[in-house]
Amino acid sequence: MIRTSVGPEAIDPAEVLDSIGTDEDGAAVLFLGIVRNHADGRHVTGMHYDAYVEMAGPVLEEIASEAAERLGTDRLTVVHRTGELAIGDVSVAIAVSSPHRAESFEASRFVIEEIKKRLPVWKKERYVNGDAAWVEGEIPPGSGAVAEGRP
Amino acid sequence: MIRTSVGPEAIDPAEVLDSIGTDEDGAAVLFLGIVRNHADGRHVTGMHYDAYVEMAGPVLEEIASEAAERLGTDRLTVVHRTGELAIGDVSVAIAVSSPHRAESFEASRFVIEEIKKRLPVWKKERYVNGDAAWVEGEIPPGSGAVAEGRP
Amino acid sequence: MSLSVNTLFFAAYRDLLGTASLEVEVADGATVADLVEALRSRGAPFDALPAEPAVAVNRVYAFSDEPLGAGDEVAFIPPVAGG
Amino acid sequence: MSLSVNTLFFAAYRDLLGTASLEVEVADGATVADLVEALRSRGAPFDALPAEPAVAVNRVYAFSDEPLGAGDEVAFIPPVAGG
Repeated sequence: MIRTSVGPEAIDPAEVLDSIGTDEDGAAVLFLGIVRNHADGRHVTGMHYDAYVEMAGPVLEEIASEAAERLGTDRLTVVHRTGELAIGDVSVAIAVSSPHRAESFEASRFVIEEIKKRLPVWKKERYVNGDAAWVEGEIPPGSGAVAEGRP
Repeated sequence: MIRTSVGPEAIDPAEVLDSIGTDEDGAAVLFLGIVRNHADGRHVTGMHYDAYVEMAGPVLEEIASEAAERLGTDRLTVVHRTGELAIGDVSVAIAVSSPHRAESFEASRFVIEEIKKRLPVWKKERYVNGDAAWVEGEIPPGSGAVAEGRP
Repeated sequence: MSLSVNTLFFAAYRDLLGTASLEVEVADGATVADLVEALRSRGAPFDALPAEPAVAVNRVYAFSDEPLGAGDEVAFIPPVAGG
Repeated sequence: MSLSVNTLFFAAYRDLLGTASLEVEVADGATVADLVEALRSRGAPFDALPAEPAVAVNRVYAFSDEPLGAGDEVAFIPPVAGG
């Protein structure tokens, strides 16, 4: 079963891990994104995650479904947190299991790369001196300027 | 700190995960190898892991150290279980954290691939009909027939 | 004839405009590009929005030539940075 | 002159021979290959061991031309299947 959620509740990695796995699965991969204390050489003291929650939910479901279809497993849970996070807090958790290991590794990697490309979520870093700045992001595909090669 | 162990104690994934991570790390990957209920189309009911423990310990340390050196992180824990395992039991757990995600994914993948190539561990599958068979393995490099291209 | 759409602003765009949402009137048949132009022509701080920002119409990413309908939810999406 | 080494057998090799270890005498200057040949020449079930098995000498993988010393631990390593 594919499970996704976007919200302010703290993420419990053990709980996310427990949500996947069947008797047919010989491999599981858990990926955690964690708030770290540095970025581009600056000391970071915390992070605020903003999200377009009404859209981020469906986009995260879409990403998870694409991963499931590509890699042939539906044992996949993806949770993305919003709000005020401290250093060491988990911002995103991706758990996947599959009969063989390659699919779990690839599904996990696919989901985090796609999150970074197109999940409508933003983060503001807070620095030691009290400054804060939105982290530079990526322009999501399929939006904005009309693409030359668009179907 | 690099931690490795080979032994009969049950593996607690949450504990392995808790052993890594520092304030500088923005990513963590946990890989679990799990006993699954099928292999090559046969229904498997359990697995016995045999190990040359006195050698497997140092080889696992060596693998972990190589991963740490290649990927530039020393937050790495690898645990391999031995003895009698049931379906769903964790046979191997690899946890790694690093500032950025690529290194955690690659270190984790490197460790499991190298375990399969050279850790002196063997497994015997038990089948529904009571049969059991050693799983076909890989010939470790640097052993046996003298290689043409050996230095 | 005109129609009304509900625009949403997130993250840096919300900070820029000092608002999270705005009801905007556009001409019948207007596209996303027309809406962006209408907003930018209001002057500061709206003119600091990109000429071709990423947008989502009714929670789906849309190109700038997407036609708008009455009551559409049009979100201005700064470059995303999840994970 | 001869020397004694301690051979170890794991997994399928242990099942084959019905033993996990064996003290073996080999000639001074003998290599891994000589030890393997000495064992295989004992006949069944030893002759079912591969002619060039993977081995570890004192817990380090070794090629078949590795010379042996008194008291060496020589493990016969079936293809490994960890993970």
